[in-house]
Amino acid sequence: MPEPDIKDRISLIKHERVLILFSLIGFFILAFIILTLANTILTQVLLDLDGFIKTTRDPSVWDAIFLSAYTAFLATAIAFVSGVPLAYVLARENFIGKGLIEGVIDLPIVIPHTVAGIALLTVFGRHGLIGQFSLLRFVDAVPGIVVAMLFVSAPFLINSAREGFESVDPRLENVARSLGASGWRTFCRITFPLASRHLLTGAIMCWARAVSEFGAVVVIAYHPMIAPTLIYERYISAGLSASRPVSVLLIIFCLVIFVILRILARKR
Amino acid sequence: MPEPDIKDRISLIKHERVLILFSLIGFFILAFIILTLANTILTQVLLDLDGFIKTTRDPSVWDAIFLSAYTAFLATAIAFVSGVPLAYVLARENFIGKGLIEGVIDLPIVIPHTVAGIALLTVFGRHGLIGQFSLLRFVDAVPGIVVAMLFVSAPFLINSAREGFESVDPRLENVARSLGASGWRTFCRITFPLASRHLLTGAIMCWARAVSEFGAVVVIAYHPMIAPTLIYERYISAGLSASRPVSVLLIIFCLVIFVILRILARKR
Amino acid sequence: MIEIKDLHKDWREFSLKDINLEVEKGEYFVVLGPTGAGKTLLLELIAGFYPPDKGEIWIDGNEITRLPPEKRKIGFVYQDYWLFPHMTVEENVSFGLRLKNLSRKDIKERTEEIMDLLGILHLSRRYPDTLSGGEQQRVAIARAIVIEPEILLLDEPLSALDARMRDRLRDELKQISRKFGMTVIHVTHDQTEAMVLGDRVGVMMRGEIVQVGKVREVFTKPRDEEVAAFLGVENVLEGVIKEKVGELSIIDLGDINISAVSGIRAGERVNAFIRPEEITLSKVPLETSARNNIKATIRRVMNLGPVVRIELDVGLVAVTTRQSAEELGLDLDEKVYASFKATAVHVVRR
Amino acid sequence: MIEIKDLHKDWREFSLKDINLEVEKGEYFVVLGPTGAGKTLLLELIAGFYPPDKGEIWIDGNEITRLPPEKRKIGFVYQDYWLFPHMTVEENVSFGLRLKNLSRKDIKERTEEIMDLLGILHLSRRYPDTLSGGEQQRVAIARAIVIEPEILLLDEPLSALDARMRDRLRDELKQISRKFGMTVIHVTHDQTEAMVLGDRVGVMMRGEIVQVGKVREVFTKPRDEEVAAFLGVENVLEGVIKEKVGELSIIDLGDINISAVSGIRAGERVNAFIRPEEITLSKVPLETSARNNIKATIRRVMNLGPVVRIELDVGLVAVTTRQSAEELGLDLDEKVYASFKATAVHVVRR
Repeated sequence: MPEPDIKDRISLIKHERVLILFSLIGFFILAFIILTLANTILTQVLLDLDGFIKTTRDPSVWDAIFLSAYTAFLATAIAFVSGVPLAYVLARENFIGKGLIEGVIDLPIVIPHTVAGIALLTVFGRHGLIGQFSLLRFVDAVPGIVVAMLFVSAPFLINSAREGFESVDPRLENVARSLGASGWRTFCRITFPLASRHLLTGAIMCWARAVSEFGAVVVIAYHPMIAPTLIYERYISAGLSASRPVSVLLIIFCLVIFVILRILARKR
Repeated sequence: MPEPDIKDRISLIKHERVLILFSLIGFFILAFIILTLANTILTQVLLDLDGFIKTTRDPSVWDAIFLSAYTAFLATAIAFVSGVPLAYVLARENFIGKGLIEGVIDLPIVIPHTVAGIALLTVFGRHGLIGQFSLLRFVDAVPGIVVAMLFVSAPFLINSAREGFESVDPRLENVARSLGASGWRTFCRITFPLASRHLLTGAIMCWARAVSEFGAVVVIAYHPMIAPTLIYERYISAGLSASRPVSVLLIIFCLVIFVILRILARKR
Repeated sequence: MIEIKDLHKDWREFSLKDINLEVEKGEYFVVLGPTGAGKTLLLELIAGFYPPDKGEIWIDGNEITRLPPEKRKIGFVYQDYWLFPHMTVEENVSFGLRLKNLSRKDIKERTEEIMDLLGILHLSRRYPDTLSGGEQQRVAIARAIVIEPEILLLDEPLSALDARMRDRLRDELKQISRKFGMTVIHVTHDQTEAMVLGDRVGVMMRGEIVQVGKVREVFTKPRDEEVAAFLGVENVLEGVIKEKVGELSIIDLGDINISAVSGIRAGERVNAFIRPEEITLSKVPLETSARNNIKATIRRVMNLGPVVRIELDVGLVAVTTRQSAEELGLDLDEKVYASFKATAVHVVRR
Repeated sequence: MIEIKDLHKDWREFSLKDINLEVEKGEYFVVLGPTGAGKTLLLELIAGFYPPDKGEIWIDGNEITRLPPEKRKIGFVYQDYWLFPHMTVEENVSFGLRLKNLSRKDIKERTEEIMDLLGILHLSRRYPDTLSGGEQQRVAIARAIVIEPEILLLDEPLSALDARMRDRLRDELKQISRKFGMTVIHVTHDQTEAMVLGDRVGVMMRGEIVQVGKVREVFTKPRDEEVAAFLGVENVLEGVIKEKVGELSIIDLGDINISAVSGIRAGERVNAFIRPEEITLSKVPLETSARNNIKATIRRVMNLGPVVRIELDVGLVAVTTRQSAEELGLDLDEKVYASFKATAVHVVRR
């Protein structure tokens, strides 16, 4: 067998040609994402480390970040409490109009964010359908931020939870019922724990979507400032170099939270 | 058997108690979405139909809407060409660092939209890494809008495409290969057609996410105005009543497109 | 006692049609039918997982048609086990007990007792995905019977197992159902299971129960050709083990005695199964290694193409080539000796 | 000819260990082994779906170890068919032809010819999900052989089918492989398939090929107890059909002739299989309905607990109870008559 090594190598490449070509094409979109974020961080660190350090000591920046994280958490919690039962019903039952409901759930994804803000304002604004009767103030207040985040992020949780419930075979529930567990107990002891990974992933995506929202929030509540609004304000009032350090801090913050949540989701 | 009908009805309700309870809880989040959108449309139609009709005759509104649809289409096309091959590689190959790449793909979902805008500006801005060499102008131009939309929407297409490719059993590809089809032909004739439903759904979600984006676009390209920016500008400059008719028009426009696309996706 | 009256359910393109069935308390009832006959759906309706479109289900005189499954006291075992994957074997088995107001000690004791009975006590801390198919099915059975249901529904419980495990678990199922005196409905497509386990058998085809009766009755007198083709006709003989000589058992079938190889004790009531091809016919008694030489009269001769099916008055059916039959003059009312080896008799406890 | 040299592949916790194998051109080679022995992985390596960790595969003197699967001219049929769900039966079958530079007319003709051969021509416009298992597997076989591969790899092609369909398709597989003169490697866990189909058999266990040889050799001389336990020992006799009397065939086995029921023409080379339990031994010739009474000498007596395994010089093995053996004085070198019915002989073309 003459020179098997070279021959092997050539035919191996031939064999997986499509995958190699695809990897090269796919690399563009990956590079685009990585480059954009890495360049921003490196530019800041290399050109203006002092500005970045100063930003980390700015309490108004941290206030905005914590407000973002907190309101996104509230929105996720509300989406979870109402969305998980809805997802379970959609996963288990077939009824007329189910396709319509599924469409409604996906609607917030397609509605432009500022349009969502305007729509929420007509409902929760001072003269809005709910806003005029409500004791809570929504406009330029925390409830307004939460409502905007809930609107745009709930679909992610509902769709992921639904997938999770669909992955639990109904026969497991049947067996639990036959062993004497009521529908509610079966849900708590069998269905919910087995879908918990999907539920956690859904909650993470929901939180991530909420914490990143700007358009809907800025319409209903410019103040108190969440982090995306703060960055926009600094960009408008002082330009790129003033908004970049906060952006870098936020990228790092989101990255850390995201990595932690993903690791948590994997461990379960 | 005394009164079987009543007995039957009572025990039927008992049997599905959990599902009924869950439907009631789930109804809140559904009602929230429907109410918000329906109320906006109805308020407009009932209180200010004339304003709405005038808006439908405003060429600047239609310009913004078409620009939104067009740029979102471009972003989706780019995401498709580069993201589909990437999704295929991720669905078929296992390698070190795959988890990292999956994380990178999801990153744009968690990055706040205005932060994404700032980050894109540092790369594609006049003095940015790419912007300074590029013949294309990104800032306040169509390429900038497309790049911003691409950044936030590509993950949706990639994740959906990947799911689609994972649903095609590799043994179907093996058989096609053994019948004489090259890797590329196998992809074109077997894998792609069988994953096409997922690919179409992914493209729809990608387009929907792109067309709804505001925060990232507004930072890199306030002009030319896409629909969400137009609404924001009218809201800032003239208040709720001036921006609502455009919002209603956009809701209806997005709804129509969305319904058409969903029907298309189902037919296939 | 389970009574099923006019039970009907449409399920996509399939229909379960007007099922009428009575199963006695403590009876082991086997529903035998090909794949797609609707056997699983029937069990799921009895268990209450789905409501029927019409018809009634009664247990011990109470209608339970619309009762939720958790109130029916019916144990259910699926073909694919469906153990709770997030629980250990012990947690799986004790699941039903933990839903009741029992002390920890009671739960532990009863769980361990049942696990011991099924030989899975050593697996108690393992998770389902580390178990073999046979072990998983033992856990599923233990989980179902630990709460002592009045009725046990078994949906092809042995079909996913390999041959050796299937035989072992089949015998154990019979013993367990005896021990607890449970009413069992066991669904299968396997004739041997039906013959070995069933007190009575219901043959199910295309959503209908087409024949119900004692095992022997159904297998020897199939209602029509379709049922006969599905069952294959077999010799099913009821008897008692009269005495044992080493490994050899003498079985008293009433009119005649036969020899068989089995480990069952003398005095036990048994069924003996003999495939018709195993029986050799001759005009004079033979001195061969075949232990059984039975004098009989030919009752019926059926031409089945190249082979001939011969029914004897002692309740045996033999199959032989047409030429042999002609050469030996095997005709109606002729006296013959039927011989078959002791190893050709398959003996199971009744 | 296929030569496999020191083929090795690690696959998660499983290893395929140093496989060495030669399969002759036109040979029907059966790889027989229990589930999880690595049979499918071996076939997939030969087909080139995965690269091996080490070792070589040669076909007709060319090394193909790293050649992509589409260049190997190897047809592959999976247990679960894997028809292309978005294509009709005709499109599935013609898939391989449409990749070549052939005229539409040629493609249509050859596709229809093969579909006709496999009896699926009437299904040509149907989609796979509307077909039964047997029909789907016919389509999968047609799809693989229409491009006339030099080698056909069959991965448990009959295991997903019901018994009747399995028997029919098994016979057809043998005929088709003859007709096209293809080299076949057929993987299965079913002994009958190996006996009926195989020119030679390789026994595979835990990632290794532990014994290779002619079917008869392997089944009568298993290498060790593990192989013997897996195979079950059977009577496998090679012969030629000498004459036919109606449905009855007289088979010339060299030393002896036996009678059997079969539809195979006179002059054909056949294998005859007889289960050891079917053979009755006696000291004097018997007049019974058993057509075969063969005089033989006892070569070996093995005690297997309650039963005794007796090897005869004519190449037959019988099993009888220990008591029968003692009563009849079945000892070494004794002359006996072995009788078995013509219906007890399973005849297949070689």
